[in-house]
Amino acid sequence: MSEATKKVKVRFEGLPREMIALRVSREIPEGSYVNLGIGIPTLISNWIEGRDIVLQAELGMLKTGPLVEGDEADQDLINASCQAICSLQGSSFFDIVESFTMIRGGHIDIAVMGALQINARGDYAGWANPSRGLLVGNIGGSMDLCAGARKLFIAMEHTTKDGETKVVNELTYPETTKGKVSLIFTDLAVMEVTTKGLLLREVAPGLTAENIQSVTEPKLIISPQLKEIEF
Amino acid sequence: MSEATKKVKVRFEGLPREMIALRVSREIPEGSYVNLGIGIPTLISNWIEGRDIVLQAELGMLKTGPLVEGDEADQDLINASCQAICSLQGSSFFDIVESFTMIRGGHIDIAVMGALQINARGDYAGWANPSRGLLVGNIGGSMDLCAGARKLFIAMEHTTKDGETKVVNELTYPETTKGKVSLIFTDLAVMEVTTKGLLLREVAPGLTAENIQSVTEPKLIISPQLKEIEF
Amino acid sequence: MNKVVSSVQEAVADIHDGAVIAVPGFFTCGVPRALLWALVEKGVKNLTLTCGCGPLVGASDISQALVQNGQLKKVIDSYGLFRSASKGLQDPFEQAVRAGTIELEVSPMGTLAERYRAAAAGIPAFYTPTGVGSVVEEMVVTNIDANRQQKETRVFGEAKYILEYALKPDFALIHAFIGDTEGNLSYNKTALNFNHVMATAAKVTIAEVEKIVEPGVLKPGDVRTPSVYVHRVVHAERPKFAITID
Amino acid sequence: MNKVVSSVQEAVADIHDGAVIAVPGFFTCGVPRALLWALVEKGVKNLTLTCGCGPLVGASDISQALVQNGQLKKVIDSYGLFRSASKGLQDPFEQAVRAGTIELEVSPMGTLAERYRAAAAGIPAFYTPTGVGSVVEEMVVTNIDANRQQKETRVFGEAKYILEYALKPDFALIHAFIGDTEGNLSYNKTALNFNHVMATAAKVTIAEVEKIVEPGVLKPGDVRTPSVYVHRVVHAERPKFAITID
Repeated sequence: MSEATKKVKVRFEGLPREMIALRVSREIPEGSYVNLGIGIPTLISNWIEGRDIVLQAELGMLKTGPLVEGDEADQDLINASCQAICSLQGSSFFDIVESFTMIRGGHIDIAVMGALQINARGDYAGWANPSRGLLVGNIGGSMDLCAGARKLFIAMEHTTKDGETKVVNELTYPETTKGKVSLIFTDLAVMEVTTKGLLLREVAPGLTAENIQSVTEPKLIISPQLKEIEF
Repeated sequence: MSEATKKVKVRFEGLPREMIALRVSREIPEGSYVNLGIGIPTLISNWIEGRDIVLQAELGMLKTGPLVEGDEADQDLINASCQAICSLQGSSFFDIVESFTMIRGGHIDIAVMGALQINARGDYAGWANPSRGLLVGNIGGSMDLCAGARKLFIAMEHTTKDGETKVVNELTYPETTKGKVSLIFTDLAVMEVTTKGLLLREVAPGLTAENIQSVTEPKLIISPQLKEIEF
Repeated sequence: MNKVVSSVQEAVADIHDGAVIAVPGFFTCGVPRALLWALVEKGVKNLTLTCGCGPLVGASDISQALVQNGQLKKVIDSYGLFRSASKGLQDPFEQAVRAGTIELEVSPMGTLAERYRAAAAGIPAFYTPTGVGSVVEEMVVTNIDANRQQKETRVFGEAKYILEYALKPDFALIHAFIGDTEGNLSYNKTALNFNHVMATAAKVTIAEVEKIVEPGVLKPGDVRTPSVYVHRVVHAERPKFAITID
Repeated sequence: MNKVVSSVQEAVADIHDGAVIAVPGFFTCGVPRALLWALVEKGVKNLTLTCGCGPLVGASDISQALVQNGQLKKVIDSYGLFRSASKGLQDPFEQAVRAGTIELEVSPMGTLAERYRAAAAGIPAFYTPTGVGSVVEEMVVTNIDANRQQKETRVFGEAKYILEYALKPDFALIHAFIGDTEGNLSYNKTALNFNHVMATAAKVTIAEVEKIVEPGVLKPGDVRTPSVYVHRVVHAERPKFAITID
């Protein structure tokens, strides 16, 4: 797949990042232990107040609290994105080995990650952008979460700033994992990875299945219950 | 080696168990982290007061304190022999995984174990006595200590109650480990495991090298500095 | 998430015949006595108990009840028998082991600790030096001939190591000192021993706790077992027992 | 055992050219800044720094000094580069990686954590699912072609796993909150991160602590790193830094 064919012809007005995060939050059942990746996934934490959802941070904390600023910030209390946070009643601190025991051992219900590319088989690329011109990149905890979380969701923009689709037939960027993603949330659509291909379940307000297909390389299966994304 | 040939002809009056323990304690340098097995090794703890030696207990404690009795006994604070103990300033509690990380990872300087039999190559048997008529036995932490401690000492009676020598040419009891023991302390002698065989370094007061050889199967190398065990 | 259940009976309600159950405790210390008695009462059979260091020796009253009820199929432990041969001969568990009606599989204690840790951390297998130079290197040590499976070894550098596998129980029965309603646990002194790692290893972890508190009473730095590992919390009276295995 | 030394200079006195040094910290949090500055001052060269999650990104002032002094041979990390490509282009460390004058070996964070744990526990190698389905399964990921060694995989059950090896540094430089004179340590909140496991993994562990106390001040249940793992303790002022990697 050449660079040229990946360029989409039309760009659609989709959801803002905060609303993608809100939509993902609706897919997280009460009672879930969840890890949120950097980027759009982190924004999900703004939508779970009052809900029975516990967030885990790779660096060694369960039940992370909201961001804090200014004098309240404690240099010894940050989240995995290096932002000052607070603790909550029922929070716990632990070391990195315990943290990755949780992650790798199947104790986290849902991980929500960002992605550079994803295909219809649930493979995704997220750790290295070849355009940076380096053979190395930042893996962080992403591959651990892919291996260990019970469910893996992707939350991302449907296309890049340069207008290339991120939902591709074949990954051209280095894979983070293969076949683990179950749901994909973008500014334009909600898609489910099925054994037969990507099932288009929801579209952003005002868009059609044809619109989504026009910015998506794999042939989409249209859900009989196709609907607008609801919040 | 038949049972009959293992029987020693003469029995010598040796050191009491407490004095074996005292002699071992003199071989432990200041600044050592030490694990003591069940039996005579446990008695070493009576001889280290005022010395800079830290004892580790398999069940999850560093710097174990003396035994306590009666009302002072806390059912949640025991040593690895299931005796009530106390903690000291500088003690720590931890879980079993941390405990065996210490033991298996080479962090314990010296382990002192009891034995049923030992040979001149530093192999010893301690976990199962076939006379009990079972194919299974109690391994406990013994094999972990053999694998992980930097030095392994044996503290035991030289002969069994039935008058059989425990210092044999070939083990007839199931091995705990092979080739790891460096020093052997008995009621009759102190012997060092060398590449050439057992080096007799010390004898109990009143005994001769010939006396020790007569209750020992392997041919002993007599140290030119052979002396009486001193305390 | 409120994980408190109102009785030990309710806490063990879904433990089924044939379950593999992790039982912590180092001899007498840190044994989940209330949950084990609930298991006796429930009468489920064909159980495999995976231990660490002799909780059935330390809580021989419970062991005796389980054996006499015919509930045990197998025990895995590093120290499953009384030290004293004469006491062992009178022990119903040892008698059953001798008769071959209960299997006793014996392993080094640290290997058991590490096998639980591996199960908790998604590690299917690891290499260890422990047991090299003994029968543990060659086969699984058990009283049942047919189950003496061969072990695999491999040399790294100049030393030989044994390949050991994760041990993942269906249930863990845990004894903690303080637990909050969300399932955060802390332990008292050496009663910690195998409790934490078993809580992390099992598919379902059930904790009896001496004090149930509201979230926030246990400070974040004082939690030893974070709530994610714990599925049910039940209050149990502080157990009373003699500190001895003799 | 009194393990207190009087200065960071004395604490790092035996760190030699070519040493492999574990550096904890999660970005800005829990980085042993005083000991690292002592390393800069000492000027030892040809160092390999084994990290966990971006302490050289979080303490970029120190990274810059080490690179400009020509002290680094290699860094192992899961997150060694600035997220922003434009910031990266201006970073002396990334420039050296691009030029091939410093090696950067990248690994999943949990695999690094586990490799330190394995070194601490005497485990030469273990199997993990992390990285399967990526280049991590096939080879060591590094900017130096010659060092892209092949990885070994094996199937257990129905899944594929990667064989990963223990990572044992010569030294670990640790930042703790409270340390007693015997070397028992405790940490503050998320500043714990990689500090404990690196303390257990290294041949020699040197801890900078914000408060040095007498034995007994830290209660036995509050010790996070038991003294056996810690060889030297030195006082260091509470570090000041901005909480950001941008």
